[in-house]
Amino acid sequence: MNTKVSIAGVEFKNPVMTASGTFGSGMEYSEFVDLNRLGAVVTKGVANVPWQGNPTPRVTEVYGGMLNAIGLQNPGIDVFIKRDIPLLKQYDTRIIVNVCGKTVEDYVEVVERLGDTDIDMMEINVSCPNVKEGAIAFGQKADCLYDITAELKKHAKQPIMMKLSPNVTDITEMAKAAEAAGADAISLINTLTGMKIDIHRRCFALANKTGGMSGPAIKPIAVRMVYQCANAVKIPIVGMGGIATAEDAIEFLMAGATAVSVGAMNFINPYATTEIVDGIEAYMKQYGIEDVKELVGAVK
Amino acid sequence: MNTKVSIAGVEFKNPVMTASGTFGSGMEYSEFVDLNRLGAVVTKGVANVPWQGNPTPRVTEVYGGMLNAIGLQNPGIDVFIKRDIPLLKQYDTRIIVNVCGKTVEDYVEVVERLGDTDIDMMEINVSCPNVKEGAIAFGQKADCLYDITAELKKHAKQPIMMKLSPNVTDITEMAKAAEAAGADAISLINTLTGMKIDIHRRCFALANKTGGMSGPAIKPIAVRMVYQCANAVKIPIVGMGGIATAEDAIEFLMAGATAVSVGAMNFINPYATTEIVDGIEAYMKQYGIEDVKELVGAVK
Amino acid sequence: MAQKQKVTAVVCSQKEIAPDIYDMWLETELAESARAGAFIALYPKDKSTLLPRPISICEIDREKHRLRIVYRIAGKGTKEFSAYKKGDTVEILGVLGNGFPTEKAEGRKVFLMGGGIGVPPLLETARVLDGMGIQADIIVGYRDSKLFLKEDLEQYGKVFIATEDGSVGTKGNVMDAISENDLKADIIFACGPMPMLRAIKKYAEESGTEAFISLEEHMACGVGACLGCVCKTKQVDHHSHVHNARICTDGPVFDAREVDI
Amino acid sequence: MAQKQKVTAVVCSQKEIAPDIYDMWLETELAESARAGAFIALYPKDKSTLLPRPISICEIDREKHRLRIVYRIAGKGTKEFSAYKKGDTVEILGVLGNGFPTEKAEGRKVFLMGGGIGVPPLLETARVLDGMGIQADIIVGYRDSKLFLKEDLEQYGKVFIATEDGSVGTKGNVMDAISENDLKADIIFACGPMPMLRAIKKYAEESGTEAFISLEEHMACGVGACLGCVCKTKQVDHHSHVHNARICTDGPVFDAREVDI
Ligand SMILES: Cc1cc2nc3c(=O)[nH]c(=O)nc-3n(C[C@H](O)[C@H](O)[C@H](O)COP(=O)(O)OP(=O)(O)OC[C@H]3O[C@@H](n4cnc5c(N)ncnc54)[C@H](O)[C@@H]3O)c2cc1C
Ligand SMILES: Cc1cc2nc3c(=O)[nH]c(=O)nc-3n(C[C@H](O)[C@H](O)[C@H](O)COP(=O)(O)OP(=O)(O)OC[C@H]3O[C@@H](n4cnc5c(N)ncnc54)[C@H](O)[C@@H]3O)c2cc1C
Ligand SMILES: Cc1cc2nc3c(=O)[nH]c(=O)nc-3n(C[C@H](O)[C@H](O)[C@H](O)COP(=O)(O)O)c2cc1C
Ligand SMILES: Cc1cc2nc3c(=O)[nH]c(=O)nc-3n(C[C@H](O)[C@H](O)[C@H](O)COP(=O)(O)O)c2cc1C
Ligand code: FES
Ligand code: FES
Repeated sequence: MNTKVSIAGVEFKNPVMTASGTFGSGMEYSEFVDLNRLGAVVTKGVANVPWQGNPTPRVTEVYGGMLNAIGLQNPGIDVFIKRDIPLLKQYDTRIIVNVCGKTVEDYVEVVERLGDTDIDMMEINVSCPNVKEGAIAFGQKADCLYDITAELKKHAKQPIMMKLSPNVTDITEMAKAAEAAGADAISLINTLTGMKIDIHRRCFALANKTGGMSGPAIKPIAVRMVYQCANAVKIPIVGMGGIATAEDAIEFLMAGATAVSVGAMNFINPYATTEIVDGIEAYMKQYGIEDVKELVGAVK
Repeated sequence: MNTKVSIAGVEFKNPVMTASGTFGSGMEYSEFVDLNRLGAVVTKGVANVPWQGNPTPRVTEVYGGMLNAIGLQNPGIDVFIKRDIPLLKQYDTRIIVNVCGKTVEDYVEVVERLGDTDIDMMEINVSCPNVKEGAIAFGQKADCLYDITAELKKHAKQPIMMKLSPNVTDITEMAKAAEAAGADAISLINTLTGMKIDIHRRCFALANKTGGMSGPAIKPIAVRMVYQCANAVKIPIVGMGGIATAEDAIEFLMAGATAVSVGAMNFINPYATTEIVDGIEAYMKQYGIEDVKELVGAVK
Repeated sequence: MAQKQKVTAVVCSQKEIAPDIYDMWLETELAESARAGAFIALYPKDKSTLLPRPISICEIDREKHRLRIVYRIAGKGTKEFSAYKKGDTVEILGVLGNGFPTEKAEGRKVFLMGGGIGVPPLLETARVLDGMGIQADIIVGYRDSKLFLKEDLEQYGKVFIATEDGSVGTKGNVMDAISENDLKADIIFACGPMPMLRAIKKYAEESGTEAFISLEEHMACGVGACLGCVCKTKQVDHHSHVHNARICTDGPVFDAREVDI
Repeated sequence: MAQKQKVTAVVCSQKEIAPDIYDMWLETELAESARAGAFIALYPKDKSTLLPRPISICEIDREKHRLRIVYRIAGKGTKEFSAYKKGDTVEILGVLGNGFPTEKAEGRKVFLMGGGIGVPPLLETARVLDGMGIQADIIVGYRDSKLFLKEDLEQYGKVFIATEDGSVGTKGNVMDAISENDLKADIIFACGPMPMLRAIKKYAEESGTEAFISLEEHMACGVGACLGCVCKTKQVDHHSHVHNARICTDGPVFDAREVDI
C-alpha cells in the first residue's frame, strides 16, 4: 500500500500534516504522538521579528468549533532558526514553515533567511484574520496575492505554498492568482472570521472582538472551497478546515486535496493526527486501494 | 415591558421572525406554535412563475447544521397571492414575503404583483447559493446589488429589505450598496456555500453538489457580519444564522440587529420561535430592561 | 389527523433482532394518533447531529400508549438509538405522513410487499387488515437468512420469503417470489428499496393492479416546510404546482401511478 | 514531569458541597504524576462543546489512583460534569501546568490564600506543606456563608475566613482578614479572582513577601501549542521572547513579581 504523496517535488510519507498554529513548533505534541509518523509538521507562523500577538481572551468556544485571535505571537525568525528547526530536524518528517509578515519586505526577509535552512517548504500566510496590517489584506485581493506570490518566488529557495483565506467572494480567483504568479502549491482554508458576544457580561468574548473560526463546524465550507480550487488550478492543494477523523481527511482528498492538515482537532484529541494516518490506511485496506493518490479528486 | 420594534415604519410586536424557506408559508408550523405570537412570518421565496427546484437529495446534515439545495421550489406569485397570503392574514402577525427571480424583470414582476396585496414588507433574496441564474449573482457584486435595489425601489409599494449573502469578501460593501440604492432594511445572513462528500458511496451528498449551510454552526460568522453591517449602515438589520435560543437572538440584537429570524432551528425544535419570544422577555425581566430596543447594538 | 407534536418518549424495551437491526418499543402519547405506514422522527442527543431521523411505525399498541419501531444502524443517529436502554428517553416528532390507505383494501385481495428495512411498516398494516378480516399475502425480501419480523407477520397473513442468496424461500427478490408462488392480488401496499418499488410499479401497471408504495428521501423538517423531501409526480402537486410532492406530508405513501420514480 | 496524556477517568463520587459547587473524585492513572497547583482538563461529552475545561487538582490520593476536583457550574461544560454519577467516565487531559513551588516553603512561614473557586488547589498544597511539617495560615474568602472545603483545610493549618457579606469571619476580602488577624508570612501561595491576586501582588511587593499566584485564562490546547492563554510577564518569555508566558505550561503558578496583572 502506498501512502506517499508529493507536492512540488517534495515527497511526504503520508498526506497528513498539522495545521499551522495548532501544533506549536511540533514539540508540544511530541508528548502525545510520534512525529515520525506524520507527513509533515507545519509550524506556527513566524515573522522577521518577534510578535507580541493580541490581548487576551484570545480563544473562545463556539458550537462545533472555536474562535481564536492569537494575533500571530511568535519569537521571530532568529530564535526560530536557532531553536525550533533543530528540534524538528531530529524527526523523520517534513518541515513546512508558516511565514507571516506585515509588509512584503517582512515576508521576503523571512523567506530569504529560511533559504539557508534545511526545511522542506514554506507556507505563506496571507490569510490570518487576526492582525490589522498585512496578512489577510494580501489574501483577499487577487492582484495583491499575485504580486506578493511573484515577489516571494524570486527569493524563495524552497517551494512555496500560498495559504488562502476563505473570507472571499470567489476562492478560485485567489487560487488562480497564486498559480499564475508561480506558487508551487496552495493550502486552504485558513479560519473564517467570526464573533461571539457574551450577553450576560455585555462584551465581546475575545479582546480582539473578532476571531478566526475553526473546528468541525467549518468543514463543509472548506470542502467546497477545496473542490472549487481543485477544479480551477493544476497546482497541488493542501486541504484543511475541521478535519477530525480519517473520514474527514478522505473527504478532502476526494474533493481534490493532495494532502490535509489537522488543526483545532489537536486540542480536542491530541492523538488525532496519527489516528488519521491509521484511519486512512484502514480505509484503503477496506476498499482495496493501492495508492492513496487514487483518492485525490476521486469525486468530480 | 416593551418588546415592539419597528423597521421602515412597520411595527412588529416583537423582534422574532421566521427565516425564509424554513417555515413554509407559515401554516406548516401553525400546528406547533401560535403564529399570533411572532413578530413576523417571512415566507419561502416566491418567483413570478412556479419553480421546480433542484433534484434530490436536497438536504443533508453537517456538524452542527445542515446543507440545503432546495433550489427555490415555489408555486409562483399567482398561487401565492391567492392561497398563501389569505391564510397568513388570518393571524395577527406581520407578513414579509421573500422574493426571488432569475432576472431583474422577474423580481420586478413579483414586487409589482405584491404591491396590491396586504403584506407588510418584502425581503429580496439576492443571495440564494442554490440556483444557477439570478439570485446570488446579484448579491455578490456591489454594483449589481445597487442596480437591482434601485430598480425594485421604483416599483415597490411596501418597504423592501435586501437579503445579503455571506459568501462575499466584504459584507459591508453590500450593505452600503443596498443602503445607497434606497433599501429600507437589510437582512443577513443567507446560507454559506458548503459541500459534503460521502466517502463510502463516493458521491456528493447533495444532487446539486453544493448547498447552503445553516444552523448553529454558522452563528459566529453571522454575528460578525451583522456587527460589521450595523457599523457600516444606518438602515435597520434583521439578523439570522444559527439562532437556536433566546440567548442567540439577544446576541444578534446586541451586535446591532433590530430583529432576528429563526431558520433551520425550526426543524430541530418546532417550538423554537415562541420559546425565543419567551426567552427574550425572561432576559429583559432578569436584567430589568424596559425596552427591547435598548439591547440593539448594545455591545460596540 | 391529530396535531403534530414534538414529545418526549420513554424506551420500554429494545433488542437486536438481526445483525444491526433493532426493535424498540416506545411509550408515547403519539400512539393515540399513529397509523399504519405513517412515521415518526427521532432526535439524536448527540449535538453534532441535529436533524430528526424518520422511522416508520412498525406496530401500535394504543392501550399501552406504545409504538414499535424497527430500524437498521445506518449512521450516527441510528447508532445512538441502538444504545438506548429501557427507561431512557428520546425526543420524537410525530405523527408524520399519510400512511397506507388500508380502507381501499376492503373486500379485496392484498399483497403486502417489503424489502429489507422496508418490512417494518407492513406489520401494523397487516394487523389493521387482519382486523378488517383480510389475510394478505405478505411477500418480503431479505439479503440472506438473517430474517426479522417473519413470525410477527405470520400472525396476520401468509408470508412468502425471498432472499438474495437463496438461503431462505425464493432465491431472488419479491417479484421472483410472486411468480414462483403464482400469487395474485387486487391491491398492493409496499415499502422497500427503490429498485423493488420500481419493479412493483411496473408490475402493477402491467397487471392492472392498484399499488401504494412508501417512498424515502432525506428530510429536514418532516412537516412539509422545507421542501427537502420531494418526489416527482405525474400531476402538479397541490403545494408548489410543479410536479414535486413532499414525501413527508403528501406521502410517504403514494399511488404508484402518481409518482415518477 | 511525567508525560501528558489524554485518558479516560472514572467518577468515584460526586456531591454538591455548596450551591452550584461540586466535589468530584476521579479514578485515573494521572493521580501518579499529579501535583499541588497543577490542573487537569475535562472534555464534555456534548459535541457542541469541544474544548477541554481546565480544573485545578484539589486533592490527590496516589494510593487509590484518585484525584479530587471541586468546581463551580459556570456554563455548559461544568453543568454537564455536575450531572455525572459514580461509575460514569470522562475524558481528561493532564497533568497540566507547573504547580505551586512548595519546596520554596521549606522552613518558612506560609500563607495559603484563596478566593471563591480559587480555594480548591490550596487543599492539596496545604496537605503537602503539612507533610513537610509546615502548618500554613490559610486565608480564604467567600461571597457569603455558603463556605466549602473549610473543614478539609482545617486539617492542615489555621483557617481564617473572610466573607463579602460579613456572615462568617472577617467582613471583606482576604486582605482584610490578614489585617484583622494581624497575620504575617514569608511566602504566599494564592489562587482566586484577579482583583484578589492584584491585591496580593501589591501586598507582597510592599511587604517584601515572596508570592506565587495561580492565574486563569481561556485555554484551547492546554499544552502550550496554541498560545491562547498568555499573561504578560516582566521578562521576555522563553517561548516567544515577547513577555507573554503561557499560563497552561509556564504557569498557572507564577512568581507575582514576574507577571503584569
Ligand atoms: C419515511 C421514512 C421512513 C423510514 N423508516 C425507516 C425504518 O422504519 N427503519 C429504518 O431502519 N430506517 C427507516 N428510514 C431510513 C432512516 O431514516 C435512516 O436510515 C436514518 O435517518 C439514518 O440516520 P443515521 O443518523 O443513522 O445515518 P446518517 O447517515 O448519519 O444520517 C445523516 C443524515 O441523513 C439522513 N438519512 C440517512 N439515510 C437516510 C435515508 N435512508 N432516508 C432518509 N434520511 C436519511 C438522516 O436522517 C440524517 O439527517 C426511513 C426513512 C424515511 C424517509
Ligand atoms: C488553570 C485553571 C484552573 C481552574 N480551576 C478551576 C477549579 O478548580 N474549579 C472551577 O470551578 N473552575 C476552575 N477553573 C475555571 C474553569 O476552567 C471554568 O469555569 C470552566 O472552563 C467553565 O466551563 P463551562 O463549560 O462550564 O463554561 P462555558 O462558559 O460554557 O465555557 C465556554 C468556554 O470558555 C472557557 N472558560 C469559561 N470560563 C473560564 C475560566 N474562568 N477560565 C478558563 N476558561 C474558561 C471554557 O473552558 C470553554 O472553553 C480553572 C481555570 C483555569 C484556567
Ligand atoms: C489557535 C490557532 C492558531 C492558528 N495560527 C495560524 C498561523 O499562525 N498561521 C496560519 O497560517 N494559520 C493559523 N491557524 C489556522 C489553521 O492553520 C487552520 O487553517 C484553521 O484552523 C482551519 O483548520 P481547523 O479547522 O482544522 O483548525 C491557526 C488556527 C488556530 C485554531
Ligand atoms: C431549507 C432552507 C430553505 C431556505 N430557503 C430560503 C429562501 O427561499 N429564501 C431565502 O432568502 N432564504 C432561504 N433560506 C435561508 C434562511 O432563510 C436563512 O437565511 C439561513 O438558513 C440562515 O439561518 P439559520 O441558520 O437560522 O437557518 C433557506 C434555508 C433553509 C435551511
Ligand atoms: S422534510 Fe421538509 S418538506 Fe419534507
Ligand atoms: S491553552 Fe494553548 S498555549 Fe495555553
